[in-house]
Amino acid sequence: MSKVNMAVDLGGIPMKNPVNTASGTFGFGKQFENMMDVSALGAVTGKGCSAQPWPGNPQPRMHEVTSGMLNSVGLMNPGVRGMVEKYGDYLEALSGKTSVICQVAGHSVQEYVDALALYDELTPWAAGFELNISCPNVSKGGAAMGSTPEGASEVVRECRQVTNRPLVVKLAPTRVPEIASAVQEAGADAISLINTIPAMAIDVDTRRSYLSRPTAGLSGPAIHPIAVRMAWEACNAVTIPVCGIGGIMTGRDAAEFILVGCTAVSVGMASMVEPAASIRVLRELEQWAQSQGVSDISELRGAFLC
Amino acid sequence: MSKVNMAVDLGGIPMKNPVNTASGTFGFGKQFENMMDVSALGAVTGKGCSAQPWPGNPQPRMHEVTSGMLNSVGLMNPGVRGMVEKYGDYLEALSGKTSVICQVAGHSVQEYVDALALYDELTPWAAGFELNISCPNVSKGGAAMGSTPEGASEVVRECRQVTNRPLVVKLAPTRVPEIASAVQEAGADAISLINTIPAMAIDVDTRRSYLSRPTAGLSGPAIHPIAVRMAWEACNAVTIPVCGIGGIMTGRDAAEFILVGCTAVSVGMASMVEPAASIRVLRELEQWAQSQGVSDISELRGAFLC
Amino acid sequence: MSAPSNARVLPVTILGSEPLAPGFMRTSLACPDLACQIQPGQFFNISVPGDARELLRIPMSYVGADPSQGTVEIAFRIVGNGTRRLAGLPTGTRTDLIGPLGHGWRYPEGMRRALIVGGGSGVAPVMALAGRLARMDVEFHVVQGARTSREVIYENEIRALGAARFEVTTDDGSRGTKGFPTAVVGGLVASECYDQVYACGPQPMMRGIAELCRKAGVPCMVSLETGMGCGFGACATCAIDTVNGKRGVCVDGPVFDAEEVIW
Amino acid sequence: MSAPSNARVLPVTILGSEPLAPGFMRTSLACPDLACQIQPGQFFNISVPGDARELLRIPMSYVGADPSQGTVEIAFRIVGNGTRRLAGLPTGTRTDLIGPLGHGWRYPEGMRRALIVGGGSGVAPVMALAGRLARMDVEFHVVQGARTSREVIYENEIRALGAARFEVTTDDGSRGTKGFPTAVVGGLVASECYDQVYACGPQPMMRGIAELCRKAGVPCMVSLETGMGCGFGACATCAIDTVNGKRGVCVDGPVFDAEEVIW
Ligand SMILES: Cc1cc2nc3c(=O)[nH]c(=O)nc-3n(C[C@H](O)[C@H](O)[C@H](O)COP(=O)(O)OP(=O)(O)OC[C@H]3O[C@@H](n4cnc5c(N)ncnc54)[C@H](O)[C@@H]3O)c2cc1C
Ligand SMILES: Cc1cc2nc3c(=O)[nH]c(=O)nc-3n(C[C@H](O)[C@H](O)[C@H](O)COP(=O)(O)OP(=O)(O)OC[C@H]3O[C@@H](n4cnc5c(N)ncnc54)[C@H](O)[C@@H]3O)c2cc1C
Ligand SMILES: Cc1cc2nc3c(=O)[nH]c(=O)nc-3n(C[C@H](O)[C@H](O)[C@H](O)COP(=O)(O)O)c2cc1C
Ligand SMILES: Cc1cc2nc3c(=O)[nH]c(=O)nc-3n(C[C@H](O)[C@H](O)[C@H](O)COP(=O)(O)O)c2cc1C
Ligand code: FES
Ligand code: FES
Repeated sequence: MSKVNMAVDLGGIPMKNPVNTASGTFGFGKQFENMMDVSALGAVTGKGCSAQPWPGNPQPRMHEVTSGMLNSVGLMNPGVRGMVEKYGDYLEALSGKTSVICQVAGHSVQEYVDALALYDELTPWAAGFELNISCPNVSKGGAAMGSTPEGASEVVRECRQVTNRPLVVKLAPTRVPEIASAVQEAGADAISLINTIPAMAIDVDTRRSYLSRPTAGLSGPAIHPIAVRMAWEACNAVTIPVCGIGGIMTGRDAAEFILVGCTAVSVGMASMVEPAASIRVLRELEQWAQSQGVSDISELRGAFLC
Repeated sequence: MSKVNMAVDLGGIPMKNPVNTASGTFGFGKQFENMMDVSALGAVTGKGCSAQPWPGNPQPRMHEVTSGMLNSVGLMNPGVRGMVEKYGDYLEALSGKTSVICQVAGHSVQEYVDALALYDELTPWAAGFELNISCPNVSKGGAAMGSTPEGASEVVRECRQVTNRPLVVKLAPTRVPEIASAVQEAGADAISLINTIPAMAIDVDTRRSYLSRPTAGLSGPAIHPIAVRMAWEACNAVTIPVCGIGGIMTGRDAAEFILVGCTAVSVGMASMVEPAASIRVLRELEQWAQSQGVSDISELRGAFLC
Repeated sequence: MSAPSNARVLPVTILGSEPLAPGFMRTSLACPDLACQIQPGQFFNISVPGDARELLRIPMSYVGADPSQGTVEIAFRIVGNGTRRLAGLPTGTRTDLIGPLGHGWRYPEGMRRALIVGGGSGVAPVMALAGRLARMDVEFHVVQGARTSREVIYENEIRALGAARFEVTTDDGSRGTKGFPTAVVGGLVASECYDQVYACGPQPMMRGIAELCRKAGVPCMVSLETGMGCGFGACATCAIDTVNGKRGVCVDGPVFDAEEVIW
Repeated sequence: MSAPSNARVLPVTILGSEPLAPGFMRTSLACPDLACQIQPGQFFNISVPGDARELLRIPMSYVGADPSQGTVEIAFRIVGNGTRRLAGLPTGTRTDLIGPLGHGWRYPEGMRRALIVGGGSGVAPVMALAGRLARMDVEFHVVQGARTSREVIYENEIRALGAARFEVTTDDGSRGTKGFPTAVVGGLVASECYDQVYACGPQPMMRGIAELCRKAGVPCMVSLETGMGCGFGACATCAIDTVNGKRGVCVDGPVFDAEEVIW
């Protein structure tokens, strides 16, 4: 079978293939160096960082559930500065071989702006930034910042002023079509989704959550069919590129996202249990594209028949 | 261990124990007669029926996914009259031993009202009615009637005029707290949730949906942690009783719903693969209640510690 | 849909499996309660252990049952995860099934000669039928459609049951008539006087045979396949369009009069 | 968190398992690449086949490794689905693990006498340590805490390694001192001159020992346990509070100076 051109453009972020990593499941790339060729990926997205370091939530922070896991890491991060000190050299070198995407975390519009401004200054090697607008918004009563079109577009509008580099906006699994349109309108260059789905797991013997908080985020194969549907909704709602995320374990799972219209995909939990999963997904995705007889992966984008 | 009083009251529907059946997964009860003691359940909820028979969707109507299944039955039903002709005698006899709940399907407010009026007339033996407000709303462009607080409360308000018997309102897995409050306000006696979560599964070889429609409803263990979270949100939003549904396979799964505040639970997909699953869930739930040292299951309702 | 009468959850033990043709398996099951009840055309819904992510059972027809031994034989094509696991279950594996399910083949009164058409894995559900017709002393002809000569299955058994005529078609022409079974069934229904045609196989084959029979004025029964959530009338995932409205393949079928089906 | 240096996905074969005590198993693994690298206190993250719904690996310390045979021995308590499946894997099962992971026990220069405290399944991670101290010619005492006398494990091995003192505590008093290991450790750290105390066991036990050591002015190291999503620094699910901020148990630990941990 002949080679398929796998290169794509995620809203100005050049990707030599569509496979990206889901924030928070891939450390800052370096952790995988011994176990796979990180530079072979289309992009690498690191853990979300804020202007100031965050401690995140107390233990326990994870619990396994049927075909997935719950996490309540709570966006623990060393802060943009701390991250750059520790991983800057590695990521700068990596950026010569693949696109490095830095994720921005915040609890308020100002925090997003501050973190992004720091990134813009300290990470000249970043190909673009991802705004994680699904973290708890302390300044607005604990609801997720990205859970309303108004909240989401406010963050994006303000962040848009801060950098000229591409902005990917990562959506929560809620009210997807409305919020996707709102963030495109506000200046996003691309959208990624889904973040984890809020969920619960209770130890019925002790009557307590298995985690340190009542709710936590569900990821893994359990959420895949829901994630594909939401990605389809997003692709139908916007004209900017979309990166599909949720329960990708195989190239076929990734292919579903491409078929509903996604430009790229991110591998999440799979990398935690099989470190080189993203590379396998990439290989399988390429094989599928070949089997479909196309010369460019973009011919399959949105090629879902319905 | 001493006996636990398992009887509960679901908004005026007396249940000798908290275990109900999820509409559409239990036929009209009769199908299970050879395989379990249907009358031992706390309640039996049948497939949703509309005033006129509905054909539902074409084949294929189901596809198995990781730890769950997608269905697009499309609310096929024989109509209230057809159902009563075929199952009325059986259900009337059953109603002497357990509460029979009849589910109402509709595509518009008028259709709900018409179906409920027919039920009210033809099913004097029904202990109450469940309004499935997640069917596509033909008069409002195909979106689910129950996907906005306004749409949901309109249906409930109108239906409230039609019958004096208890009305359970079954919510879609979207905007739960808002819609739960809205339907309580509009006169619901109880809430049940969740219905299936919209999802997709694509055959990447043919690029087509595995089902006859692009999206379908996800049920099974995959959705359980999400369903528990949504039930918790509903219980926190309303004062009327809540029936928890979603991925219940064991008594422990059911117990999670009780702990977050549910009065009852419904077993869905589990009954399809293990016909007597609901009876096993009941037995395990009772054992759990005993192990918790209570004399009445209601002592465990909302006993989640957080 | 009418409720099944005698379906139960029954324990079953795998007695052994062997390949029947490439990608085709025959498996023997110990299930006395099923063996003494199941009728040709009925099926059961078996739980196949080995992948806890897959909850649904697999619907299976049977090839033959031996009530005295309490055994049932099935034959199936490996098409997906479930059938792959089923094929690999070691002898002695215990699981369970729900059965017997559905309504089987019907036998018109005074039937003297019948045509049986089986295509691909659709041969399995007609084997038990052939055995029944043999015991009823009905003369029967068999047309088997296969993709290629190596996939012609149960030939010896069909001959041993006394098929008065045995025709083979292969998609690739490597044996018998090249083409689908419809290629020979047209001629047969025109020239032989069948009281009944029975068909099971891929949907297009059954549709084609139904059409040929309609034209020739010969009654035809088909055994249909759909995805099944439960197999016993609880979920409505198996419903198809018929001239009598939607009907459930699991409880109203899987055998239908071809005239009833809206193809 | 610092990146692991030599962690890899390594193939592993189960060589055999046997019960060590009720609910406790010892299992021997063939994994030459691990056997020649892993250091006392390090761990690995093993994939346990048998339930496809459960994706996460199980973190495991080791009891001993034989680089020449390429084998590693583990000991574990059956506490949930994963450990139950692990205990049941038949000899010859092939799977994989990620390892070696984390930082192991450290040995202060000039150490002459150490106290090792193991509680419950925490005995496993200190066995390899005892072996190392023996080879380093460091005198060591061992306190083992168990729920009951039948759960005292590896007694012969500990004596054979040359423990200069071996004390047992049981929760129910069925052997040794009744109570938790803290009941005897207080006296020991006061009367014996330890250069280092090493502890692994339930969190409250380690906290208690850390407190006793702090009071006695004896350095103490503990091996901590948390749920782990990845085991190699990718997910931050294992982070705990320390005086140096959040640190990852998988890559910064599992061994920490007790003084660093905020209990
Ligand atoms: C009443 C009845 C009786 C039956 N009797 C028999 C019998 O006697 N013998 C027999 O062989 N079969 C029989 N079948 C069919 C049998 O039940 C199916 O073959 C079986 O359920 C398939 O299960 P599976 O898990 O192996 O495949 P599934 O994974 O469920 O796949 C089902 C179909 O989807 C397709 N598919 C699966 N995975 C993929 C993928 N990744 N990409 C693209 N396509 C895919 C497959 O081609 C397959 O046809 C019967 C069915 C019914 C309803
Ligand atoms: C670095 C490290 C090294 C380790 N080394 C060892 C070792 O050498 N030996 C050893 O024995 N262990 C060791 N452990 C612990 C071991 O990893 C865990 O015991 C194991 O992961 C548990 O997996 P599981 O699937 O059996 O239990 P899980 O199902 O994951 O359960 C985890 C915990 O939750 C509780 N639990 C589970 N299910 C339920 C339920 N239904 N209701 C209530 N509570 C429940 C259990 O009591 C258990 O403690 C180590 C852990 C770490 C982090
Ligand atoms: C342990 C863990 C930590 C995560 N941290 C982040 C994060 O910092 N920022 C973010 O946007 N998403 C985070 N996520 C969500 C993932 O990026 C991804 O959206 C989600 O896990 C769904 O993909 P998956 O099913 O492939 O894991 C995290 C997920 C996990 C499991
Ligand atoms: C085949 C099938 C048919 C269903 N039909 C209906 C229905 O008619 N009305 C309804 O409210 N819910 C229907 N549901 C949803 C279930 O009642 C239940 O809410 C959902 O399946 C989640 O529960 P589970 O995970 O235990 O299956 C159906 C579900 C399935 C699987
Ligand atoms: S499979 Fe026929 S009704 Fe469920
Ligand atoms: S388990 Fe420590 S970072 Fe993943």
